[in-house]
Amino acid sequence: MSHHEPYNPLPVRRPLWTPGVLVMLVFMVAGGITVLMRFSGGIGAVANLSTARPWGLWVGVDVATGVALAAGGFTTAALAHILGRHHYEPVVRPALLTAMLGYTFVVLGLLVDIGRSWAIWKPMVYWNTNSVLFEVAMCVMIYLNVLYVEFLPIVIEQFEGRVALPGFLAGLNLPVEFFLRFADKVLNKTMWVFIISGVVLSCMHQSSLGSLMLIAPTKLHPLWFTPVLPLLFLTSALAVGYPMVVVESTLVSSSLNTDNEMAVLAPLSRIAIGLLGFYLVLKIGDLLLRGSWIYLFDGTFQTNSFLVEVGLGVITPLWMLWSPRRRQSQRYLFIAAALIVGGVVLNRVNVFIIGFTPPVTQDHYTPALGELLVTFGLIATLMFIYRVLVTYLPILSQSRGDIKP
Amino acid sequence: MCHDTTGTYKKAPTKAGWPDKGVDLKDVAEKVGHSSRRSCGRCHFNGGGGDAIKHADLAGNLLKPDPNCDIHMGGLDFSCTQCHTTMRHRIAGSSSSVAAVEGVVRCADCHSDRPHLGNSLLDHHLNMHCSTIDCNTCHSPVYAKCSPTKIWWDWSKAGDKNRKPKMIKLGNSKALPDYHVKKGEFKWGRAVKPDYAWFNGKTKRIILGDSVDMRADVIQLTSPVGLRADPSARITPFKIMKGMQAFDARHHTLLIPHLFPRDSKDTTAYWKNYDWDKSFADGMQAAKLPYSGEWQWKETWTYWRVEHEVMPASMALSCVQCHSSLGEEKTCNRCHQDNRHINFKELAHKTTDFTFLKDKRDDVEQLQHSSDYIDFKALGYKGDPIIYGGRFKKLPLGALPQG
Amino acid sequence: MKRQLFRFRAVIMLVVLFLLPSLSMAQNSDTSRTLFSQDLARLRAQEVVPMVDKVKVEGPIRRSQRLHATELSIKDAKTTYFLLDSPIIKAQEDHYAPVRFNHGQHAASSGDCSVCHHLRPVDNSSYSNHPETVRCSACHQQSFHPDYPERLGLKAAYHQNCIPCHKKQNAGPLTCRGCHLNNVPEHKQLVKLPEKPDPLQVTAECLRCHEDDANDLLHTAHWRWRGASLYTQDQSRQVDHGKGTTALNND
Amino acid sequence: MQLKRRSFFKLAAVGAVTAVTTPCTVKAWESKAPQDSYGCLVDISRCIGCRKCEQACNAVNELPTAARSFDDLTVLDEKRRPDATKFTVVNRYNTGRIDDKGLLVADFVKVQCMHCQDPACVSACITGAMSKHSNGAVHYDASKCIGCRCCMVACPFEIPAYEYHNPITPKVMKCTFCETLQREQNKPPACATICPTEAITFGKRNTLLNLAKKRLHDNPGRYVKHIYGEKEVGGTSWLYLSKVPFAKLGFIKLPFNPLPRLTETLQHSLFSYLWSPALLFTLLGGVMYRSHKKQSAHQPDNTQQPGGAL
Repeated sequence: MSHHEPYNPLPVRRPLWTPGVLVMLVFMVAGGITVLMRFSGGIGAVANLSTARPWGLWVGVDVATGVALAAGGFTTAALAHILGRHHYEPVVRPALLTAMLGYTFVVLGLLVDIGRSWAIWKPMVYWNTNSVLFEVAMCVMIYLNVLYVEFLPIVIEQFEGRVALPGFLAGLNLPVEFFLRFADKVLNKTMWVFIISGVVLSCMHQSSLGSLMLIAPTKLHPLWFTPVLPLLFLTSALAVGYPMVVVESTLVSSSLNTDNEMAVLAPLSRIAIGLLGFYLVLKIGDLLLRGSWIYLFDGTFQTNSFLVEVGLGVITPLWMLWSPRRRQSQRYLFIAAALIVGGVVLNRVNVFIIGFTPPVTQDHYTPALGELLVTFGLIATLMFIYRVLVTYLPILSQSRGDIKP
Repeated sequence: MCHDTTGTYKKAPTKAGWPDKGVDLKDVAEKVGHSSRRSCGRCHFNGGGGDAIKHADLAGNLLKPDPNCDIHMGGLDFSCTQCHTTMRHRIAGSSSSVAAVEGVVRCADCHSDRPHLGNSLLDHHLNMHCSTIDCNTCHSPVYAKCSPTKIWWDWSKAGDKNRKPKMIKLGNSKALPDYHVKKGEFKWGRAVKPDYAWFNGKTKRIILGDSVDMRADVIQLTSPVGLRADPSARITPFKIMKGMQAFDARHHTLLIPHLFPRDSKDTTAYWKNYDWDKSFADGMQAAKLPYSGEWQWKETWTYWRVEHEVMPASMALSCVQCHSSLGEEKTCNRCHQDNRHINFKELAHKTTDFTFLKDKRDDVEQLQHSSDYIDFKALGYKGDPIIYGGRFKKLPLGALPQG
Repeated sequence: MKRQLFRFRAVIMLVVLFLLPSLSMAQNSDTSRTLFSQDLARLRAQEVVPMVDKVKVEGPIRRSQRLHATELSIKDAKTTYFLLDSPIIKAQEDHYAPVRFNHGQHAASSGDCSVCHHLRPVDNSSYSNHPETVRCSACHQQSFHPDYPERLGLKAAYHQNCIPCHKKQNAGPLTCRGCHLNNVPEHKQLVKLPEKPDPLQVTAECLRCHEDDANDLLHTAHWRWRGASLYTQDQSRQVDHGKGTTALNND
Repeated sequence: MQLKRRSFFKLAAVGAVTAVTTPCTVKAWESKAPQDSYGCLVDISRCIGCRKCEQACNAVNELPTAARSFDDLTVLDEKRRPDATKFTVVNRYNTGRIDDKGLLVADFVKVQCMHCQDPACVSACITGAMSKHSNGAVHYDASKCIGCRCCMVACPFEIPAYEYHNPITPKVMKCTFCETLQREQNKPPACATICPTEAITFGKRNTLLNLAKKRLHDNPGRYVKHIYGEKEVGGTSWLYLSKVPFAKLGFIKLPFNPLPRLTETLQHSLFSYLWSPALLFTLLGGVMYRSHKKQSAHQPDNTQQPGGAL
């Protein structure tokens, strides 16, 4: 890694209103309408949640999966800044943006999901230190702010000395300018604290998300219920971080015709193999040690889902990325990374939705249209904002400078 | 109506349809409660258009009944629904006059089939009677004790505007008219000895529109079903409501008159125009039944079972009042050879205490000492079953007349 | 304290009992019903006897034998009619009208006092008359008594004695309402009507809570003036007779 | 980016101290179950399925008017669960039990919050809106609730219900153990008071356990030898006795371990005094410092990256 190319993030100068963006807008509007319904008729008006199935798609996907997939932020930061592998810097900013947006939308998703959205501040006052959820909430809250701080330099870079707010906001130009200058100065000295904190906080709540379900040993299917679930959650978050960067980077470069980052992505995937392998060993070891492998072939929906999760989401990509030759193929790399991402998504869905089998009522759960619309709406909004931000802020690396028409 | 506790609720005249305008409905609604003797009695005490007219044993006196008149309601303050239990507003009780049934109330529901609780010989014999005799036979030995009831109602005499009603007093009752120009001629009864008949719980009825046998002297609109040989039949007391009613001479169906004028312009109502023909034509048209224009007066009987107004046990009939054979010198000791400590004669000769009826009927003394309460021959026996044997027991006890 | 209260009540009872015949004699027969069996039963229901601390525990058969040995029998059951309306139960809740209890009937049909009177107090000094068969409320009073956790409260004692036996014998009332009516809740607060409401408003207001009952009512003979006529000769299969169809003259 | 040597070492020292000292102070998990709490013993063999407990519960807790009258026993034809409008329900089970006449006998099971001794919901609740009171009640305080429904996820009995149709101020709805009745009027829960057969016995939990054992002992053959709730999930305030095996009556088999033990042990051993985050922070700081120094040595001109981010 001695020859890393000069890296040069720049705003993407490309028309914003493409057909893809318009499709996103449709989802956003549909999601928005559903959110209005949720806040006028209650959760029950749009969701299929019940007494026995209090958590559904919103917690399973919007929150748990969202947090997992935002892991790219802290893993790349750790790689590039803590371990000092500056070679990987071209993917740090997009990963940071993904993480920031991801966590923002986790919180937005939570606001829709929790019954008393206006009371979301209460955990800051009323502490229950026994509660795993409390720990998760505190970490997520602090980490979200850390992410904003980490992102601030990008804003500073773009606007410092050039603040020109439109219209009546122009009066604020001076204070904003002052703030940016001040932040630039302070952050320059303290950024290392935020970077390390980000990693620490991520490790804490990524693992604790797994501890959440340990309070319900009778409800979580034995294929997933294990005291090492927090460790599995942490390792899987670590393992999915880089593949998520690969997927995202490939998608962005192909849709925006920016550089593909193969030079960075291929070595990233090598690290991913190690992490994924470690995750797989833990998972299989846990199955064997607890003896829960006996459930593997009983043909239930849960078991099949587990087989898909591990087979398609862990073993297959591991096999695909094993050969260095295949790692160099952008297509192979993308497919394998997508499988890993899918595997972790399915893992979170399994733990929070499919593997959650309340034994007393044996209540089933199928997400309602409203839940799907909110989830899709949130994802679409996230993508839209990503698109807007990369358009106006220096995030994507454009080292070769040949911005194709 | 049924759940009013204020007693102020009433319907506009004709007593049907909308409530009277003067009723404070808000007050009534705020004070709703369980049905009571008063709310049930609003209708059921007034069968026949007035208090105690047709029912032998339901009358306004049951609002504040004398315990001697009705031990359940008077002594123990029962309300109707405590026996006539309801289930989803279906009220148990099988009426002899009306066919609809939503459950049956039997004395045995509370008192069991062996209601005489002691373990004496007398209790044993009384309990044996329960399979042959209805409880009311002994325990309601007279009907209409406390309110006089009509026992004869001749519609054919109605319309004589010149006839002055004669006022009758039965015991200490208020004066009762024997005639009403709108309704015809009446006979009244008080503390009347019932008619007894075999009854297995079923009733034979003439339903509106049925053609009847016009050759018969008496048309029995309802009559009890039962034979001596029918094990489920028991000797049961009835009030027979007798009267004269009009039948269609050609169709042989009972005619329904239109009586109560609908409004001031009504030209067919009998109680306004006194024209039977118009009244029948209108009434039968309303009932959607044919009317030939010719009518004929016939005597009709309806059987009303005596089942309420149960008297205290001390006033039940005693053995000798039916079994005249026990009035002789040889009584229970016909069978029970050893006298032990029981004075059989005293037991058998004991008569019912009817002093309570003193001011209700003129011949109480005679009633009290009668020994022919039940006419066994009319019920298919050869005579007193003690002598001639019961219906399923050929056990002539003692001196069977030879030959 | 309790004992004193009991004595006081007993004295009152005695006074009432002595006055009773004279009262009824003094007045004419129409008002003699004012203090008839129902009123006596009402007074008796209000008594609260002192709580029995210790009971003699013996098997049901031994108890039955001993009761027979004392020659106590059904004939000794002086009171044949009770109203079950104890202030003990009412102190906790008052949802139901009193229950009529035909003591004589039950005594006669069971023939064995020990069926219900299943235990006796060890200390019988305060029950010198019939220490063998004290009334239910002598032992069973307050529910969940901290000192006697295994002892049923009076209400439960009644129900646990009555219900299984009625079911087993398949006799007497078998439903809740067979024994007791519930007290009608005060409708003054529940009913929301303007002054001088029209009848339809009243009906609508009743239906607000009682729609099921209204539907039930619409199917009854009292509403339709028709109904099953099972006990009519030759018409038992017809189900549509009633006051609306019979040939009785009803104006 | 500047990572000063001094500031790093300061931090490292703090981290190391916490990291070394705290794990020793983490104690083994201990039950927080109140010692002298109240409970209820439900004797299923006594329940006659009259639904009076449901009625009393509805009245005392001022729950919405039920669609069907409480006298209507046809609702027992289906299995119901407590929900936002009813804190308790009675279900009928036909287990094939036959009386001496050969007729099927039904068993009735009252379902409500079990008021666990070490409640999972209390442990899971993010703000402590759920709490275990010393009288035994698992209390819900709406003023602290944020509506995350973690209590519902945690509850092994699937009891807490939710006002899903209230958009702004939904509450978790579950049996309150009639705490206000107990506190203000010194009365047992409404369901226990009204129960005509005392199928529900109210008292101190310890007394009830003894009472239940006495009933098992005094009535051989009447009950299955198990007091449901004595040990399940570490014990519950509501205890059940039954004639038929509990598994046939909708009771699930539960571990005897209190459910919060695992997560609380994990949380406290990992995070008490934040020793592990501090340690990790120190470690990462060390690594960062090293790699930073190495790079500075290699590239003395390595100034700040353009954009300042890193």
